[in-house]
Amino acid sequence: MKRRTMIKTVAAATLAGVLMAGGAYAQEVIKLGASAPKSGPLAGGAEVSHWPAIKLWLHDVNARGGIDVGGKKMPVEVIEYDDRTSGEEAIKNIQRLATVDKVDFLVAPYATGLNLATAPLIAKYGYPQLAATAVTDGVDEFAKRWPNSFWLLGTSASFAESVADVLVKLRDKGAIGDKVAVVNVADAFGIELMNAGKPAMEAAGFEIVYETSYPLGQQDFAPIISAAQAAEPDAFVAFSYPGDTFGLSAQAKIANLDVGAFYVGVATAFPAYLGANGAAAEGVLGAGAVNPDAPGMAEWRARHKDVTGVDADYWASAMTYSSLQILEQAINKVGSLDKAAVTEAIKGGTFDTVLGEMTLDGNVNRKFWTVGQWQGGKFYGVASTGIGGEAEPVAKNGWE
Amino acid sequence: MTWLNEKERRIAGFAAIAFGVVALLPLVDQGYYLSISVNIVMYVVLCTAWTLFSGPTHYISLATAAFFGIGTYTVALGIDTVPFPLLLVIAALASGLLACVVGIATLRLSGIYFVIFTLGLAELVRQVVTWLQTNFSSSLGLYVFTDFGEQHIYWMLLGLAAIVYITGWLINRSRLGFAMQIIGNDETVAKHVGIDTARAKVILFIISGAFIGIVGAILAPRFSYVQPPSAFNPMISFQVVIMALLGGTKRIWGPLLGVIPFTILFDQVTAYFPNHTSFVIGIAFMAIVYLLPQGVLGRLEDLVRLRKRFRMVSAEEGNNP
Amino acid sequence: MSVIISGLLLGGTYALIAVGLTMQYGVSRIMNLANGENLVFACFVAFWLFTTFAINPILGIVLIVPLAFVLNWLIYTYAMRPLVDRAKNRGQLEVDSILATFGLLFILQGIMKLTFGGGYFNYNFLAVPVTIMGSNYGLNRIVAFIAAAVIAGALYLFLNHTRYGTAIRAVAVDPVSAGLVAIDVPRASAFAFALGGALTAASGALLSTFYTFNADMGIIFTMKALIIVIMGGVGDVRGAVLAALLLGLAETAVATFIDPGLTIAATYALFMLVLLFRPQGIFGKRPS
Amino acid sequence: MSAAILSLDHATKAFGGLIAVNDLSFSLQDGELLGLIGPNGSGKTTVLNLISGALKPTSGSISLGGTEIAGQPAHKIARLGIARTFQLVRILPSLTAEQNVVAGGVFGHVRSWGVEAHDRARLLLERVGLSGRGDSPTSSMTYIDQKRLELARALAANPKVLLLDEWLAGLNPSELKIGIDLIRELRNDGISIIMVEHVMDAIRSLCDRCVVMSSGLKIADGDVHGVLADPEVIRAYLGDDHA
Repeated sequence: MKRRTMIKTVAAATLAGVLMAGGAYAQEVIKLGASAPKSGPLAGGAEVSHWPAIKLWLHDVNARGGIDVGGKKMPVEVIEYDDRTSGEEAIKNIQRLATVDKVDFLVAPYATGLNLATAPLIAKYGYPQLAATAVTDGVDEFAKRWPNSFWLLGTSASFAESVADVLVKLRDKGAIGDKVAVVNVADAFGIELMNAGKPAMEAAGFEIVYETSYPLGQQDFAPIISAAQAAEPDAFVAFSYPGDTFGLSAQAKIANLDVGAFYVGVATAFPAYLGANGAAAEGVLGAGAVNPDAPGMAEWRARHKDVTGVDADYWASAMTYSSLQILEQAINKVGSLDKAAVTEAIKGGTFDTVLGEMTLDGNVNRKFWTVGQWQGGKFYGVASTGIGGEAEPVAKNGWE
Repeated sequence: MTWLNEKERRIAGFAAIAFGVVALLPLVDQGYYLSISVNIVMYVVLCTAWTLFSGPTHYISLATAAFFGIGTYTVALGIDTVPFPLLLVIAALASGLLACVVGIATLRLSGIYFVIFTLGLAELVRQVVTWLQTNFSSSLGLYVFTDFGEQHIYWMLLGLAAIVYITGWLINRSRLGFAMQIIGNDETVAKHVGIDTARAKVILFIISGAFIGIVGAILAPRFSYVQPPSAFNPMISFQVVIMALLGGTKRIWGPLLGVIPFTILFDQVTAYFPNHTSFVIGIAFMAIVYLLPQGVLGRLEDLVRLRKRFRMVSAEEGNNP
Repeated sequence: MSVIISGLLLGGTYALIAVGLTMQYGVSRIMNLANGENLVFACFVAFWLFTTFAINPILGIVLIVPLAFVLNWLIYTYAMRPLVDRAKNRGQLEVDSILATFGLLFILQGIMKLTFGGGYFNYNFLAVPVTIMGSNYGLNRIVAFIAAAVIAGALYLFLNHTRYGTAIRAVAVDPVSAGLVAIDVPRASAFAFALGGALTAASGALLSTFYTFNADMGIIFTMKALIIVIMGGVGDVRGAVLAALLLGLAETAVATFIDPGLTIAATYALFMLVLLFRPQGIFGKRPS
Repeated sequence: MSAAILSLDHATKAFGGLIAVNDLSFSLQDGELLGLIGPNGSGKTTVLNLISGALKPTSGSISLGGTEIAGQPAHKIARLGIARTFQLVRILPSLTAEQNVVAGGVFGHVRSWGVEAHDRARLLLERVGLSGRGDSPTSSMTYIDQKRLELARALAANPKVLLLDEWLAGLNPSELKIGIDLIRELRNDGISIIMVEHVMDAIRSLCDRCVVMSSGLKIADGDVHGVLADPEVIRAYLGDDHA
């Protein structure tokens, strides 16, 4: 089977009918290209936040009969490639999608590095690139460099500064004192967050009592947690990636790290985090968030589970889905598949997404969730850059 | 040129024409076919450079990712301040230096230690680079913005490929190449006819490593964003070994026979089975190992030998009245 | 003190990872690059048994080990034997086995991906703190450490105090001479490979109780295992265990006293030192 | 008598507890053909390995024309002018006969390369009786021819000292005669030779002098006929009963 498409039964039947009707029309199907990791180090994350969201959106849009393009409903077909978490492979995939498969639009690749690696090429072909899983401080520079690129998930600086804000809130409530232990994964993400987070915390009057970085792929966190514990912090902050997020949490629980605030980075918002830590997840702070009680969100999450068989995470899943909603609405508004016109429409428009109303000011989403917290089995946003509807952060109360 | 015989001159002519034709590709296609060709030429250079060392010595080096990453990082660090050609030279020197140190330390040991050590070398260098950057600079990722398009990278790689082939050919007719041939036959004899085997191996390892470093440097502008996991990706090391062995390492053009089918195969598998890539590649791989034990080159030489024998037999039969 | 205990616990884990490979590489001469996949596969099976049938992983080992033994026996007989038979010398076999097991690595990875997907997995088992001298350690790690000691001890006794074990050691030292004294070398090799695979699987089941794993992680374990096996001396159980403990202690000490960012560097520095001063491994005999 | 070109002074080699060469001293005069004999396992090949650098002596000194070479790597010793053949003949199988000989000269103490080296190789092949066989593949050669080839390779280095390790072993009587004549010619050309040999006829007819070893020790050193009549030597070879 070439190009495993994700068209669901109903849509497939419709499509078959349309195709059989003959090639009188130049085009009946919108071809969407997707290149992201299905193997390699980042496959784990993409399997949670990226691929299922695309699958759900495709199901939803084709259930409606497709995208309304100038009054005609056109079903969507997705051509998927595995980039094996490698830049070379991703570039080749984009080339193939653009020149061999001649897709109409692209789903942006997964994660910061791969989005940046492919950006010059995507710009060359003029596709709008709605990067839903990249967090970097370069957003404005990149938006200027590649005017077709859009940056939705936010900047590391805001993520890190929000951590300081949440800690201040908790201190004001008397949940924690001034002593903070900060660790970070030695990867672009971890370092950018550390560089922004440390001064922000110091500026807010916190004292960094323990600080270290550890390499990507670290599996043993006992030394880090015990060293942190020895410094007797009131709060523990880790700018971490999925594997280490789980590892640090498990170790903190075993060591019974007694802190009033426990923050870990990427993957805290994954449903698997709750699964792994159970009751101990309660009160854990993490990077990114959504508002699970926002209108439509609960229904969307239920549908996600229904259609894809897995739970959506509480962060990037919804953003990936939203990026496709933006694309759909822009195509709809333009009424054609003209890439330049659609890109322009994305620039100026306001869009209705599962995350609420979204505008891209200078190609950048300025309103995004930065910190979330597990409260009663859901991951609530406790800090954002002005979305509204934040939950109040609560103190971490033990590991039982 | 008197130091080329008739046959060599003919081969050189053909090679020059072939290079010329291949270099025209970007004028025909700037899209997917150019992209996959960049990958092919990149692996051709990597595998040929790898074979320069590993072919005669039979040492399996998994350090490719380390040299490649050093090249990439050299460019990423210097692109804003140093002219690109100079960066290529620095990349070659830096990876050559690493090869020298590693070679001196490990090449006197038997093959298997070398395999394991080089396997870890990329990880080690990656961690040291990460650690240095974490502690002495503000960010880990580096941006490489240049005006190079795919076609420029393609041409640079082609040029490098030509240099690698010429170097390999020069080595083969030099004392060093002859020494390597003897070492490959019998290392004890090699020592007793006066060959400093350790030194010869280290020199070749340095040459091989330097070329791999240059490839990394040339490729850096292709990734706008360079960070340690992508620059020191261990998969590169493995793929190089596999493609080179698949092609055959007895001759300098052997790897070419592995790289082209393998890259196309990998690519087709990714295209046709995006969700089963690992599985299909695994099967393809095992099949290659069992069906082509001497590599494509070995199989090809078998065929040539068979044909020759067939011709001789039929000629003899023809002579019979 | 806590550094020493943590280091030993980590070393115990490493020992688990490495004993299987030391059998496979030391006796059967197969440098099995798919060793890590074998281990992760067992993680998945243990996970599946635990989450679907509520079978606890310690009990799960009883199911996993025979299964892995048979599977590895089949792999050796059908995939590796042809390579052993056609190899003219040890170097040739090394190259071929690297290539073949590299293919195997992908196949196993592909099967895991098809069955479980590429996401992260973990579950809670014995994740309760145990206090030793004022510091807390995970009970699952302590269990794994004890299991490592039991497994290594049993293996050592088997190899050194039974007839068949002696035969296997003979094959490890010199397959040709072993054949001359009426040892069935192919059978002993297959047995060692299968046993190694089964031990690796048992380690996987134990490791799954405290590691977060996904289908792509195998190579990390393979690398560690290879380093330990070489450091310890190929085919030497005592050496592998000692090297594992040494590595565990060194990594923990470096992470605690110097910088967690330099643990891999420490690993390789140690590896290099061993190579330079005792290239035959910690217990290995110098070839004359 | 001319000066010693090679001398061993209290050379000792121990493998763990086993002492293979025990406090051995002797010297080779310039232009001399010295036989090194002794029962199996007495340490003769080890002595050649010590001289050629394949093994490092545990203690003692070895000097070539006044230069200390004990413990030097084999390639350096080769470059100083010591060439050898091996007990079990070692041919470079993927090279032609001529290339095999060239290999001996390229890296030795007289470094020839290119056309000159090939010319020399052809001359040497002719000299050992392989004229016109330069392009033949070595794998199809007979045992004596492989031995001749190995000798030609050693001569290509234009050595000051030639070490022959049972070069005559395994030859049939007619081949043996050719072999003995060949060595005699070399000796007449003034090459200093140490030959380890079991073929006593060859020793008697070729050697000026003999060193006899037993269990790593030197038990006799001197004129061939005198040495072979020495009771201790007979005892070493044949056991106590015959003494």
